[in-house]
Amino acid sequence: MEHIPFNFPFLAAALLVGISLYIIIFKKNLIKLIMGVAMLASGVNLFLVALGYRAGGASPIYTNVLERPMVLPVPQALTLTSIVINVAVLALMLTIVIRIYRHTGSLDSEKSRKMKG
Amino acid sequence: MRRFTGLILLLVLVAFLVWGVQLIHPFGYPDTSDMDDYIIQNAQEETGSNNVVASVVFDYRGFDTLGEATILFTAVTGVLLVLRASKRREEGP
Amino acid sequence: MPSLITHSPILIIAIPLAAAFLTLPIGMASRKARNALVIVSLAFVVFLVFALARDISINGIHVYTLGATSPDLTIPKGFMVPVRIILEVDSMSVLMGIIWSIVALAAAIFSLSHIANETGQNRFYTLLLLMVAGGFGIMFTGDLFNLFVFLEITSISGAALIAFRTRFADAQEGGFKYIVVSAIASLMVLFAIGLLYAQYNLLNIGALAQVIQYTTLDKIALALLVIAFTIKAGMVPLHLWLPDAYSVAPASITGMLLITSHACMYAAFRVCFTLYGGMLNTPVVGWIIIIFGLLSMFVGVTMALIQKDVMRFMSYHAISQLGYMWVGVGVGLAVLGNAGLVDSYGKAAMSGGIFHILNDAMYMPLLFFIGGALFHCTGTRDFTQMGGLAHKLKWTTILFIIGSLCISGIPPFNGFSSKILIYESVYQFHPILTIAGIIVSILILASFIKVFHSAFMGAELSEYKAVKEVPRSMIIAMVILAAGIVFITLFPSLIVNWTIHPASDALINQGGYINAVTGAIP
Amino acid sequence: MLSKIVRTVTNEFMPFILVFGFYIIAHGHLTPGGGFQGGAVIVSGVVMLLVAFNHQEVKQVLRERTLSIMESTGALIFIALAFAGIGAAFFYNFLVGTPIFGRIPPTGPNPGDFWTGGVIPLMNLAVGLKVIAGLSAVVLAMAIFSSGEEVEE
Amino acid sequence: MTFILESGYAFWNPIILIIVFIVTMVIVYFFRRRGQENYKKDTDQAQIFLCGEEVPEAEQRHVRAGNIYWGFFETLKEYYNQILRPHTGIINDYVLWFIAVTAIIAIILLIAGLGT
Repeated sequence: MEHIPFNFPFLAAALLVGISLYIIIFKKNLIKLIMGVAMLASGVNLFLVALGYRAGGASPIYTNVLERPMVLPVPQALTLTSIVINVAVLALMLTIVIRIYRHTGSLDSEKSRKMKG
Repeated sequence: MRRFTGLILLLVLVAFLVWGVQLIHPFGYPDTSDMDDYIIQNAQEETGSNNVVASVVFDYRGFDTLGEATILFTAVTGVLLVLRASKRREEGP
Repeated sequence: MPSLITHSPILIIAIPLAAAFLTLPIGMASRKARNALVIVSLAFVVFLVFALARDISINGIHVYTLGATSPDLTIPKGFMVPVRIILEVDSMSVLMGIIWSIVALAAAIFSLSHIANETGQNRFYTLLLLMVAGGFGIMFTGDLFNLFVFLEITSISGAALIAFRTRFADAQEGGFKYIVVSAIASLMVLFAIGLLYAQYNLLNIGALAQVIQYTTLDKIALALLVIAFTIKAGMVPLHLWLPDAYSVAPASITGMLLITSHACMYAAFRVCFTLYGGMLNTPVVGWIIIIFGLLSMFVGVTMALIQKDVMRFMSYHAISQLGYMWVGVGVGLAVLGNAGLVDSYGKAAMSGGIFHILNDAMYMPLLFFIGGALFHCTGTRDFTQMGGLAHKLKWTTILFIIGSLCISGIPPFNGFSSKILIYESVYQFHPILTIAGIIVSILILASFIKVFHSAFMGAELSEYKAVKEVPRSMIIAMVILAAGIVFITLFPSLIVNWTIHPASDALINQGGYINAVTGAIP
Repeated sequence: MLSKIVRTVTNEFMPFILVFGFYIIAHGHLTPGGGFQGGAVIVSGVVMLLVAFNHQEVKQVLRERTLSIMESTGALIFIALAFAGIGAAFFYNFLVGTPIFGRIPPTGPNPGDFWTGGVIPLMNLAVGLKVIAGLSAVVLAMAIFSSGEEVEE
Repeated sequence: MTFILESGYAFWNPIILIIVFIVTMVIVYFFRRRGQENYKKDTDQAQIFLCGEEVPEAEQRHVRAGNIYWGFFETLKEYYNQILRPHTGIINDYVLWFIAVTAIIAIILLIAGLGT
């Protein structure tokens, strides 16, 4: 397989991280902010799983596989762990946002704020 | 002002990340893969599992998976804690 | 008994985990049994940590390989790099472990009556135990990805516990801010781990430290790692979330959250000293850490002076105390490349910083607990509304005096014994750091006089006529920490020689850490 | 509560989802999948139930208390399996070579044998149980809370 | 000897400090005993004199925390105006600070690395 110019998958992961950071910084809606965190997690996961790819490799499972080099298994395991962790984080974030909405009636990060200084 | 500064600094950081990922090995051709090759070669013998990823998840890096399961447990407990009724219902005998 | 010591690193993490999984089923059956389970498991962990500390002081770094045929088989036979997750406990880790186990036990005892009137106690204790396990994981692990996993355990359980008092809107807000900041910081850590993994195909800290090159990618990874741990520790200018989160949590949790801050600080030091170590022969990283420390000292204390909320006031003081440690250890990092300077004052500065961690971990949770006790009695956190509480809360007043004298470094209390180590050694590095430290110390005393006068002195106020002394378990928890303070006060050289100097040696001794993992190649 | 068509289709699909989820959990050591993935598949079925029926009906079958205990049980089984290997080291795969899941497959590509993997299939089952219970509890609690009712302690 | 902490240049002995503290207390006690003999506790002599005005109740006389160090804050007003500006309490700003500091530190590390 030919070498892909500009390391395109890594570039995509880095840009995804950048876009999601933009969302987190500039969007005042708490739900959008959570979506930004989810996208950030996806970007990092994409980066991790792209690291383990080996050109022309098979998935690292020996059941009925042809003799080929296998892609690296550790990044896949790390990504699996990371995905579950992010699911957990998102669940808790959404729950707390539901509570915040119940209390303040607003999803705006500036209007729903009680503490400053 | 805040928007402008924020955008500049964000662009700087993203530029670093983009520049950084260009310096990684070309996609699909890892420079070193000693640890992974060891796992691919010995996973079947050491853990008896055909699925190398499963043997990494549950054996070589099983402690991470315990942590991961714990995180899920933590999050579920946390969700139920935050959504709980704040007043105690009248309890029966 | 020897096998108990051999397995103790994992038992210290796994026993709170198993207890956490058991808490819910047992708590549904009986409340007393649940409390007993929590206290007994934490007390057993305290015992194990002390046993492990004794073993480490005799036999050196303790390594535990998970899932291998034998715990000390760090590297598979006939292979060069570690494959499995390795727990690596040296003097520094075990010092953090001692702190964490004592504070966690005190916090659990404090919670017994502090949250006695709330619902959802089973889940509260479950999360408390999970947080304990997560903190031990951060301190004891020798694997970068494992560090990330445990970082997430502490932050998720911490966020849920901050939002524990669901009837207050600000508690929810604090929890939300905490979890967003933690999630982003942990994802940045994960990105940095990815960058390191891409180059060296390793995740073990010791093995990475052996081969690390300090390339451009490593520099970006270092920036991401250090800043992510900095924001988790809560240094100025990244401290903004910290008062919001700490002030609304139940007081026992605030005390524990402070130690997770210390744990993240420990992780930052571990990355700087052990992972990069010899590569950082320029003082740049050291100066970055020192500047974070200086800013934290100043901004923390000046912001504390204008606060009206007692927990918020304490949180800003916690930030300012973290600054001392960063200055002390940062000086050690700045001179790391120069062996002569390390011997002449670098090691003393680091010892001062690390000793300050121990002192801070004793008096700062005590002060947080007192803030919680005031909230428990008066129902408000605003100390401008309090007054004359010394008439009713005798124990609390005495403990508050001890804590505030400690934090402002009044002799003979232990707060000054670590500050003197920092001042004297840092003075040779740069005199301005010492002057800043002394000014901040004066401001701390001034702010505590203000709170003491406002909340405890004066005539009895009519609205607090019905206030009674806080329940016994809260006093026991506070007395445990005060006893720690008195012990450190009376025997400073004992503590310094047995725990602090080995800890700073362990941080500097990168080769020893690497050898413990890779030295056993047959 | 949605229309009759949706409810009927949900009822008909539910067994298939369950079977598929359990297949993924049980064959985690042979094919892509495992406890987390299979658990998520089954929870998607629970979500479908919640969408098609309302939460009061689902609550009659799945109570939060039961789910919590199930989740704790799963976690306890997992950590107990990890503890069981402590004769060698924590997380040691002590079942390799024993009659229970202990067969060692031939090195290299092979058709796959179910009785392999040591503790891995058992851990997959424990994790699957945990994920099913945990995520169902989260989804159920959110559904109950957003309908304005209170979640039991 | 275990009581003494040596830092290399000075030493720190809590026992000496405690003894000094006790000695000071004893001296203070003697001074106090030598105080005014003609002070009578329960007479008008002990009352507060406020320019002949009505003296408020004890509860009203309590100085609240908001009123302490007024001059300090008045002097440092400009500093506090500046330092309170970043403390907005908005979560987006917190993340912005994080990104900003990370970018700056990355620049510093790379520039510092160029010299060597």
